[in-house]
Amino acid sequence: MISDVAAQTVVNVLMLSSIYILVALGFALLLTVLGILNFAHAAIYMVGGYICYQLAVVVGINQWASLLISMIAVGLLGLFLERVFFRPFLKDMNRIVVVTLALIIILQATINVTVGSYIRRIPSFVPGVLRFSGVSVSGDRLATFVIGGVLLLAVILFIRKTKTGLQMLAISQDSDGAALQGIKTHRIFAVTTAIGCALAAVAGSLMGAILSLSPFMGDIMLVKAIEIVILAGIGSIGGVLIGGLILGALDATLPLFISGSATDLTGLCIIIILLLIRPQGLFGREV
Amino acid sequence: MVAGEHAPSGGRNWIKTVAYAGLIILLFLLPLFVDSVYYLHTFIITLIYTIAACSLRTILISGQLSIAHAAFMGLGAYVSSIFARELNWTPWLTIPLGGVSAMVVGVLAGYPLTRVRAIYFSMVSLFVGLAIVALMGVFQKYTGGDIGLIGIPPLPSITIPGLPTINFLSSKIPYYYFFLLLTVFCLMILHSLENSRIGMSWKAIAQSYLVASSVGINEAGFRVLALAVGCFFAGIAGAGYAHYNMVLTRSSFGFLSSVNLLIYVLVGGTGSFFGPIIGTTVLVIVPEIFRWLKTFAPFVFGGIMLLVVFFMPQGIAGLFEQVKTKFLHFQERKKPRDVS
Amino acid sequence: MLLRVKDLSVYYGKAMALENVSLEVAQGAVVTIIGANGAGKSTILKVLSGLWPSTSGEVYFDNKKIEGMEPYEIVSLGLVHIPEGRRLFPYLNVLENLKLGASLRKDKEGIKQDLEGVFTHFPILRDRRKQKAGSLSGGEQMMLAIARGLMSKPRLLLMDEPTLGLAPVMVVELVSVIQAINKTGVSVLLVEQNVFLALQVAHRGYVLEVGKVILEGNIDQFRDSDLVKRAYLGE
Amino acid sequence: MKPRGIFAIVVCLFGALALLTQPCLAGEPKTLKVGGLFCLTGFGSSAETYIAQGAKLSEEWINEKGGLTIKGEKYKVELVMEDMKGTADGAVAAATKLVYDHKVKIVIGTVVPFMVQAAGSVLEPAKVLRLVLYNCGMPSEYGPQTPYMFLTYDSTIEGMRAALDYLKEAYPKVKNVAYIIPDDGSVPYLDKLFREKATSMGYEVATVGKWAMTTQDFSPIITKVLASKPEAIAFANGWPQATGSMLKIIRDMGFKGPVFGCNYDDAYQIMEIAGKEASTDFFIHQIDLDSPDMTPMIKEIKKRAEAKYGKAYGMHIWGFNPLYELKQVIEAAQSTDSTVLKDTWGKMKTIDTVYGPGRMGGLKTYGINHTVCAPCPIVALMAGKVKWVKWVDVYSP
Repeated sequence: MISDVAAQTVVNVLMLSSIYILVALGFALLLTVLGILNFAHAAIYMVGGYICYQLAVVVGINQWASLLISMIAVGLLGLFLERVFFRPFLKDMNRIVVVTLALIIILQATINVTVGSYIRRIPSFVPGVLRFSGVSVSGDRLATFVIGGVLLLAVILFIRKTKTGLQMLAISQDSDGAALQGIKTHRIFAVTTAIGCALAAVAGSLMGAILSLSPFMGDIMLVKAIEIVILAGIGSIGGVLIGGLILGALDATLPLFISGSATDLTGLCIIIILLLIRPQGLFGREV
Repeated sequence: MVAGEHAPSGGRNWIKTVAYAGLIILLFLLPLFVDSVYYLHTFIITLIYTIAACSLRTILISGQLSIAHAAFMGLGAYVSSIFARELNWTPWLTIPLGGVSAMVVGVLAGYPLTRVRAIYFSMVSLFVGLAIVALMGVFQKYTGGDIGLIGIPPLPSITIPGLPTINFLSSKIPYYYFFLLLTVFCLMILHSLENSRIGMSWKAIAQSYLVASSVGINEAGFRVLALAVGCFFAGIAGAGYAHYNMVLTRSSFGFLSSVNLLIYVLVGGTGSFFGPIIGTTVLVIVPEIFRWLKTFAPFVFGGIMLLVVFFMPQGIAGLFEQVKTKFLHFQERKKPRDVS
Repeated sequence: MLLRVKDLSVYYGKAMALENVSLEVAQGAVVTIIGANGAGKSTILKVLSGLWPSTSGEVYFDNKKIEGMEPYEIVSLGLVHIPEGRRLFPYLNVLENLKLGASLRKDKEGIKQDLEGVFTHFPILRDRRKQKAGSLSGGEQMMLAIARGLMSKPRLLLMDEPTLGLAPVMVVELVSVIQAINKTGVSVLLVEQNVFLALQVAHRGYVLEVGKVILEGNIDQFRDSDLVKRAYLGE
Repeated sequence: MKPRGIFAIVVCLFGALALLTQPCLAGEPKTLKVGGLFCLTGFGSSAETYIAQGAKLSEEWINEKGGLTIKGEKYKVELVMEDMKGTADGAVAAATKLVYDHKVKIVIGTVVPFMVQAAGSVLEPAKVLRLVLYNCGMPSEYGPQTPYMFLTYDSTIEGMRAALDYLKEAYPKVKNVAYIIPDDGSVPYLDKLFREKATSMGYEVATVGKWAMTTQDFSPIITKVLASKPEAIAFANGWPQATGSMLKIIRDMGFKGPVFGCNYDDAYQIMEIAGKEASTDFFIHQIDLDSPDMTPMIKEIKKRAEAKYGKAYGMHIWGFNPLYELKQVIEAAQSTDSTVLKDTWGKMKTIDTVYGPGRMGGLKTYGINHTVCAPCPIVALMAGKVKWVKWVDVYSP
C-alpha cells in the first residue's frame, strides 16, 4: 500500500520534473546566451500550444505534424521578436523587462480576442495509460518525459559539440569579447531566440495535451520556469535538469504530507533557503 | 538597473517651488471639478499606487530591483485590517502598524538578501514575495484565503471643533483628501531621503558596491535601510488601501501585482523622482479611460509600455530630459551605443 | 596606409571622449598610443573595432571606410582587437578559446596549421589546451589572448594595455612576442600606459591627453621629447 | 530635475480628465439600466465571457418581448457590462464605474467567489440589487449582512446536496466518499456542510484533499486521495481546467468508481480536457442542451445562442437566468427601486427560472432567504459521451 504510493510518487516526480524541464529549457537558453529574463517565454509557450491546437483540431492535420509546424512557426516568431523587440534593448535591463512584460500582455490579449478564452485541450499525442504493479503513467506524460529528456540532451550536445554552440557559450561569457573574435553575435542571438521559442512551442503543445489551453496558462508556469533557472544557476543549461528535478520533487511530494496552500509556502521556503546558501544557484557561475 | 543621478538644480528654484505648490493646489481643488465618484475612485487608487511605486523606486535606487513589493503592500494591508477587525483597534493606529510590520519583515528578509546582488536579488525577492502571499493563504482563518477578507472597518470619522464632522463613509471626497495628504507626506519624506546623504550612499552602492564599500559605505546596512524604508511606505499604502477598499484578496498582491508596480516605475522612468508618479498616473488612468474597449483594453496598457520602451529610453520622465537635450545640444544627434 | 583615422570625435551623451583625433598606421609598422588613464586610448580602439559608434570622423582600413560596420565585418577585413583585460572566455578551455578566434574562417586546414603555429609560438598553451582559460595565470592568459587574436589571421592587431597586471618578467617577454608577430608581417597598434614597453617596440607613436592628440612622431623623437620624459618616464 | 515639463503634462492630464469626468447625460427615460459584472479578460474569463453572452441574450429576449411594463409604462432593458479584469481591484473599479458612472441600481454577476466579495464591498453600501450566479457558501460572502444580494441559482452547497442524493440512488453500494476541494478559504464551511450531509446519509468521508490554487499537476493530490481507497470522489469547487485534469488523472491511475462535480460547470469542456477515455462515470451539475428533457426556455435560449454566437453552451443558459428572474420580480413589484425589489423578492415564495420552477430558500443554510432553489440538472459523462441524467430537486432550507 505505502510502497504503491511511494512508487507512484517517484513516477509523479519524474513526470512533473520533465514537464518543468521542458518548459524551463528555452527560458534558460535565452537567459544564458542573451542574458535576458524573457518573461514573455510563458506567453510564447501559450501561443505555441494554441497554434498546435488550431492545426490539429480546427484544421485537422496530423498531430505530430502540427507540433512540428507550431515549433517552426514559433521559431520564426522568435526570429521576429529578437529582431524587433529584444535586439535594441539587450544591454538595458530596465527596457528589456518592460518589453517582455508588454509582450505577455499583448500575446495574451491577442489570443483572447482571436481564439477566445474557452478552455481547450489538444487531444492526447500518445493515448492510453501505461500500468505496472500499481503505478500508472499516461502516454502523454511518458512522451513528455522522453521528449523533454531528448531535447535537453540535444540542446546540451548542440551547445557542446557544434561551432554555433561554442559561439553561444562564448557570447554568454563575454558578448563584447565574442564580437571581437568575429562572431556574428546578432546571428547567434537570433538562432538562440528561435531555438528557445521553438522549445517553448513544444512545451506548450505537450502541456496543451497534458493540462489544458487557456490564454493565461503561462502565468504559473512562468514562475516555475524562473524558479528552476534560478535554482540551476544563471548560465547553466545542464543545471536545468537538477533544478527541474528539485522543483518536481517538491511539488510532487509535498502535497502528500502538507495539504493546500501550505504546500506552496513550504516549497518556496526550501527554495529561498537553497538560494541563500548558494546564491549563484547550484551550477551558476557568479553572484 | 541603476537609477540615474540628479542633475544639479539650477537657479530656477523659485519656479520649481511655484510649480510644486501649483500642482498640489490643483490636486486639492480636483474634487471640485470631478463629480464622478468613479473617477475619484480612480484617482484614489492612483494615489495609493503612487506611494507604493515611489517607495519601490527608493529600493531601486539602492541597486535592488525588488519583485516583491506588492507582497509587502499586502502585508501592511492584512496586518492593519486584522488588527482593526479582530481587536477593534482604530485604523489611525493600525495603518502605521501595517507599515511597521511590512518594514520589520522587509528588514528580516533584507539581511539574508544582502548576500545576493543584481538579478539574483531580484529573483530571491520574487520568491520572498511569493512566500509572503503563500503565508496569507496559510492563515486563512485571519486572511480569508483566496476568497478574501471583508468587514474591514473604514477610516473612522474625524470631528474637528467648529467644522462639520468628516465622515469617510459618506462619500469618496474625504478619502481623496486623506490619500492626497498621505501621498504628499510620504513623497516628501522619500524625496528628502533621496537627496540626503543616505540617498547618495544608496546611489553610490547602486553604481558600484565595491567602490562604495571602499569609501567606507556600509553596503549591507544601507541596502537593508533602503528595503526598510521602501517596505514601510509600501505597508502604509497597502494599509490605507485596505481601509479604503474594505475588502482584500491575496491575489491582489501576487507576482503579477508586484510586476505591475515595477512596470509603473520603469515606464515612468527610474532616473527621476517623478518617474513613478508619472508612470502610475499614466498606467492607472489611461487604461481606465479605455475601459470601453473591453477585451481589447489590454492592448492599451501593452501599447503604452511598448511606446515608452521604443521612444523613451529613460521612461516617460526621461522624455523631458531628452527633449531638453535635443534643444540644448542638438549637435550630438548621434548617441553612442550603450555598452555596459 | 593600412589604417587611416581622420578627425575622429566621440561623445558619450554630453561628455567628450575624443575630439578630432587623426592617426595613421603604415603597413608592417608598430604604432603606439600612449596616454594616462581616461585619455581616450581604449575608446579609439573600440571605435576601430566597431564596438562603439563614433560621433563624427572617418576611419579607413586598407582604403575601405569601416566606420559603422559590424565588429565581425571588421574582423573579416583583418583588423583584430585584443581588448583590455583580455576578455577571454573563462569557462571554456584554451583550445576552445583559440577555435573561437577563428570564428570567421572556413578553411579547416588553415586553422589547423595556424593552431600548430600558435602552439609552437606559445608552447605553454599546448600543455594547457584542455584547461579552462579562467584558471590560467596572468601571463598565460595574455599569451592566450594574443594567440586567439592571431587565429583570426590579422593584418593589423590592436592591443589594449597588454601589460596590465603582468609580472615584470612577462613584460620583457611580451616585447619579443610583439616583435615576433610584427616580423610575420602583421602591423600592430599598441595602446599602453607602460611607456618603456611602448618605446621599445614601436616605430611611431602618438600621445593622447584628454581626448586629443598632443604629440605625434617617430619613436626616436619620443625618446628625446621632454613632454614624454616628464609626463610618462618620470625623469 | 526637470519640473516644468512634468508639471505641464500632469496639469494637462488632470485637466483632460476633469473634462472627461463631466457627468454623463442621463439615458433615455424609458430605459432600465442593468449592470453586468464579468471577467472578460484575465482569470475567470474562460467561463465568464460566455456567461456575459448569455446575459446579453436575455437582454435582447426581454426587449423583444416588449420590455418591462411598470405601472403601465414600457421600459427597455439596457445591459451595461464592465470588465473586472480577473482581479479584486478590477472588480471594485468595475463595480464603482457601474454604480457611480452608469448609475445602475441592479447588477448581474460576479461568479468567481473572491469577486463576489470585492464587488459586494461597493454594491452593498450603495444598495444595489445584486443577482449573483455562484458562491462558495462562506458566511462572509452571502448572509444577513448582504441584504441586497440574491443567489439566482443553485450553487456549491445545493450542487453538493444534489450530488450526494443522486449518488445514493445510482450507486447504493458506495460506503465512503473522498472529497477534493480548492484551498481557497472556503474549506472550513464547505467541509462541515459536506460532512454533515454525507454522514446523515450514512457515508464515511474517506479523505479531504485540499489543493493549492497554484497547482499545475494534480497527480500528487490524487495519489494521496486514492491511497485512502475511496469508493466515490466528489469535487467541491473548481474550474474546468482543474476538474478535467483531476478526472483524467483519477482515471489514468485506475480508479473505477463514480466521480462527482458539485459546481455548475461545462461538461463538454471538462470532457475535452479529461479526454474521452477518462470521461466516464462522472456526474456534474449541468444541463444537456441536446436532451429533449430540457425546459422550453432552455430550448429557446439554445436557439438564440446558436443564431447569435454559432454555438450554445451551458454557460449561456446560466447567464440568461438572472434577467429572466429579474423580469418577474420587477413586474411583481411594479418598481425599479432596488429596495422595493429586494423587499418584494424577499417575500416571494416561488419564482420561475429557466431551469424550471424555483423556490426561495436559504434562511437556515445561509441566514438569508435570498436563494433561488431550482431543479438541479445532472449530466453524466459516460464512455466519452455527454449523457443527460435527470433533474434533481434540491432545496436549501
